Amino acid sequence: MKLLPFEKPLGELYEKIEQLKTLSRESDIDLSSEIKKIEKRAEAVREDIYQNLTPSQVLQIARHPNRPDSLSFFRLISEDFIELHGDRAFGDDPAIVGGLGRIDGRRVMWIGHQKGHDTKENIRRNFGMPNPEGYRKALRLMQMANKFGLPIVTLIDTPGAYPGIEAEERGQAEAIARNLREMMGFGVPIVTFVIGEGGSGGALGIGVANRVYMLENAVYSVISPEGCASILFRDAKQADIAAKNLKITAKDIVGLGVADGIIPEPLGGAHHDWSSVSLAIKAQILRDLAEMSTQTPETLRQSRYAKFRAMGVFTS
Amino acid sequence: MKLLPFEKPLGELYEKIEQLKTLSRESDIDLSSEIKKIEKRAEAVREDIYQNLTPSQVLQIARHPNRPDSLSFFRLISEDFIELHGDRAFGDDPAIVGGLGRIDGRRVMWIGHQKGHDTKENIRRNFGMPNPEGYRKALRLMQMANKFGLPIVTLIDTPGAYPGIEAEERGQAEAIARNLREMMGFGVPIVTFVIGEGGSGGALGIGVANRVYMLENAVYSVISPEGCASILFRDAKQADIAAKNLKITAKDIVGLGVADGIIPEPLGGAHHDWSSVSLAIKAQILRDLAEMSTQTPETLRQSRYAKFRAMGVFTS
Amino acid sequence: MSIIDWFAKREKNTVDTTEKLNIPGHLWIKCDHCQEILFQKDLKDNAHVCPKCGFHFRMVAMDRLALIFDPASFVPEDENLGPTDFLSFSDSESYTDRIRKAQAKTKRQDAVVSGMATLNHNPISVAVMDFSYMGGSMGSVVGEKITRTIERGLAKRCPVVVFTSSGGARMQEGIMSLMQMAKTSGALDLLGRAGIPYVSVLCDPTTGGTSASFAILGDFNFAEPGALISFAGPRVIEQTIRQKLPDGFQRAEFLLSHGMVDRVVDRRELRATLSLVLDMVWGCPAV
Amino acid sequence: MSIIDWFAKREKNTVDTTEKLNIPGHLWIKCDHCQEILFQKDLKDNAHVCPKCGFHFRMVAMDRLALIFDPASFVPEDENLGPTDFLSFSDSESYTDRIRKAQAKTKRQDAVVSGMATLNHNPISVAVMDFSYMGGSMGSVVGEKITRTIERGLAKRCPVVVFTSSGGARMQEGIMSLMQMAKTSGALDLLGRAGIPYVSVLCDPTTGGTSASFAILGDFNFAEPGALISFAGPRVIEQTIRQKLPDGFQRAEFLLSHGMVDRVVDRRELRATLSLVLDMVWGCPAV
Ligand SMILES: [Zn+2]
Ligand SMILES: [Zn+2]
Repeated sequence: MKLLPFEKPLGELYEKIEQLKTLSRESDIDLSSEIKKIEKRAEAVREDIYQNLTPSQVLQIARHPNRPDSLSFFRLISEDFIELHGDRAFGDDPAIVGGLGRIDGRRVMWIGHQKGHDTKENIRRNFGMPNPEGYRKALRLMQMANKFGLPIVTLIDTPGAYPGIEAEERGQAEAIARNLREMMGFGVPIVTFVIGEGGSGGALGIGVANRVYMLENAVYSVISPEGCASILFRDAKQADIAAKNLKITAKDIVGLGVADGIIPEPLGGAHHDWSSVSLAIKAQILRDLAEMSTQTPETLRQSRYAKFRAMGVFTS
Repeated sequence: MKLLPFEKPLGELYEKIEQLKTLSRESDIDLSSEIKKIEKRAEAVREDIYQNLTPSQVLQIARHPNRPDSLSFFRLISEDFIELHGDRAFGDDPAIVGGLGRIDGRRVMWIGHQKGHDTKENIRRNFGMPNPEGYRKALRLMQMANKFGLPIVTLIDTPGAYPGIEAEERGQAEAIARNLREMMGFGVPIVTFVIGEGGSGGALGIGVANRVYMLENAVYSVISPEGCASILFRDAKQADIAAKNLKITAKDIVGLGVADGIIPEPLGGAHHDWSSVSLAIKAQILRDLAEMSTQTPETLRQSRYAKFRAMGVFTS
Repeated sequence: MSIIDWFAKREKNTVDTTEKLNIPGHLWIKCDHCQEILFQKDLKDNAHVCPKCGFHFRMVAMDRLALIFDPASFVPEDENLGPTDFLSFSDSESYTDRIRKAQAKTKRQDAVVSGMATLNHNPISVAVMDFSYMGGSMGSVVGEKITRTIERGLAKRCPVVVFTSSGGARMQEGIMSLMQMAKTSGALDLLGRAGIPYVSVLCDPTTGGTSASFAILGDFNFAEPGALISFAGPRVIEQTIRQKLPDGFQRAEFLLSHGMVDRVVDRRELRATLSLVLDMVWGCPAV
Repeated sequence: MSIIDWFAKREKNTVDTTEKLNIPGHLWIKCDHCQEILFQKDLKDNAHVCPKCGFHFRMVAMDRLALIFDPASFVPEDENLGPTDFLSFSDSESYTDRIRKAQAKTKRQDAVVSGMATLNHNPISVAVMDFSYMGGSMGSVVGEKITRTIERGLAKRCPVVVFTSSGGARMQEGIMSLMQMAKTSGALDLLGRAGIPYVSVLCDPTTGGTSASFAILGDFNFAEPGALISFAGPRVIEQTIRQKLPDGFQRAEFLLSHGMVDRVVDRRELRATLSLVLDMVWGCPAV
């Protein structure tokens, strides 16, 4: 498992423990009290690190290559997941995935950004940065869900929509904007989880939901801290400060009323235990779907609009 | 004006008349009785040719380079025509055009295939053979008409949808099929005129209407006679026979119940007098729109379905 | 238009190979794809999929129904609808003669079998096209039977499943064959408004007027591996652009990567896939 | 994200040139495009379009309203809505200071003017973005005023017309600026359901979060000649793909040929074009 830069002190302690254990085994000397001491210290360091994460450290966790991806969540959370492909007009974007699944018997349409866990898969998935046909595939599948009365669950995990020549030619702006408008109009429940990186309009393009949740170490931001720093601070190295000022962490996003709650992760991040996080997400989905299952399409539409309508801070 | 092969005898007579006239003027000899005689003969030949056209001769007229095109008809028939562009996803196909216009005060959405009158324009318009984005532009504009309650008038004039690699990649079949389905569902009146060549699915893709008319020398066919001949007869030169067997002329199409009526053309074809043909089309549109203006969206939908539902000849 | 290609193809081997399946006593067959010599019974037991390379052989309608739906659940409808040569069309042969021969060969009125079947005891309105009848071309009878299949789904409020295999419109019925595209697609507008699911299974080949109407309009489009699916056929395109087409062009996998089909489904998985998605969107549990 | 570009641009000349228009006593101005020196009054009388080359200068909101709508018909609404630094955001400068400066410069609370106007005596709910206020960036106030503009159209059942000019989301309001995309686009869902027309006039530049929400969702999208319209800005794309972009990329004419806008409309024709299409779809005769 890749250690993040700020985890280095912890890594060193773990390494030491391993060394002592090996030594103890090979030389048959009892080092257990020594080991226990370091383990205790490691535990303290661990708590100290993870309970006082800076926003830019959270961002690193959100981007961790071993963090669970959308397709894995679909399969961990739902039975009988079947992926569906294509926008029926141009292509099948590997950076957005979707399909049908059953969560404790409740049928849902899954939609999510898809990153890879290694370079090869990341190249295939364009690092989770969709092209317009990705948003259009998502729209097609959501329209299908709406037609058949199935709730929609979306997982957000993207650095942003892909900024490329062809993406512009094929209407990246149009594809995202259309999704924002159409998602507002669906008569079925929509629940969104930001599972990793929630980057800009490319994230929101599948995020207009009745309920929005942040995973504990996920981030949601109007612009990447690096991008913000290079524009406003004229210095990309100020990304740490930008990450702080932009208020991108789960707590901030919930505090601002943009998300409804936080899905806890194991200490150190979701990549340490995919299944416990899956269970937590699943429980939240089931609670929300149970609650919304009695609501009419019109109520679902209206309450979704009311939710986003209320967002904004201004004086008058 | 380009003379068609079968018009050659007539052309020769006209040339002779011109020669005599020139001679008479230059040499100051009175040849008027001679000229009158040939003129009379020309008139007889003309009637003979045009009142006994073979299907493949009609086809030549339907494809005449000076035949009025969709954009010209839009402007001749309606006031304040304004062209609207783009499918909002990929491109703006010059082979299908559309926009808003007012016909004697009635607002309509125009849609039509667009050919050119010379090589340059024909290349730009791809000889009236649309790509998928053309059908999707047409759909977008028809959806707009449906949203705002405007009748749709479509003009068919295409050898067929373009058979190209990229057209296949972008879903030529899907684009046409979707139009067939969506056009059936619109709650506004739809009137279609086959103004020239009605070639295959590429023609029908904007032709699912409450009323369908053939211009007198227009053709409507499941396959080009040349294509049919090369498949069934294994000999493209048998196109004349195929044209006859396929029953592609206005009279045939009306006889089969696929079109509702014939818009008369001046002797020799619509290219001899664009404005009289425009007036005839305009009158037909106004009659139909007046009739359908009192019908509910549901009635319009149902009667359109009933019309196509009834098409087919079989034993049981 | 694209019908050109299956006519061309018919000259070669694909159809012949499939047709051999129907010749009694013909026990061995060669796989088009891997050249393996197969025992016909093994092939049949494997859903007409080459056990060695996975090549999907064409399948006759009744075999397909037996493979996908509950045993003996299929009840045919509209069997009596038959074609007629209402244009007195004739080329190297009259349409009347062509009909007679196709009927004699297939023991069927026209190129589609339709009716009601059940899938896990849930009713399904189903149609299966038959390529061996005049290249599965769509004339009045095909259009009418497909339309009735859709309308039966509407009337009984049950899902509609269509297996396509067609070279396109039936030229011998002229403009009337073209109009079947509007009729069938229009019926799907009604079905869609009623919120009833429609699954299109695109089998080899699905081209021309069939591909550009009901075949591509599924809520779910599933394609069989390697199936040729196109509007314009390869030969027409090659003639137009005057260059050779890339390998795999217009095959099921190409359609998948270009966003036109939901999945390419191995025939041996098809029953399970259909059961699953119909249960998901319509509630047809596999009890 | 694409806001990067107008920030970069701001360093150069485009904005400066436009801003000079507001400096009293500054009677002459150089055309960015053809380098002609123009008398300011001539430029103003020509709808801020260079009489020599047709270059469209940026225009301040009130001039635009005067140009398009019936004389003195505009009645502002929501003028009192003002931004607040609720994140205590600060970079090289605090957001509070940036707001103060922008307000002092533009004499306006935020980057949009909105209200009711008439066009040929027909009521229109209208909003005009102002690029000179922090690059027309969309924060809470812009989002709220655009949303109220749409809701006013809904309440009064009259067409909605929005003139966009914006570098994208306002970073200083963090996630809240992003959410304005959903809020404004969502309001358009209601307007669309009610069958009320919405016209978006895309002016230079319309990028980022604005382009990917209400700007591109018009029943009619009209763009001013030469306007930069993009999701990702040119600089971001160049950094990503590491190559220079072609001439005219992401300009209005490029958007037209890629199907995103209905027409590129010369500003001097805009009133006539708006009158025509609104009359066509809504019945607002130009009496
Ligand atoms: Zn094989
Ligand atoms: Zn100039």
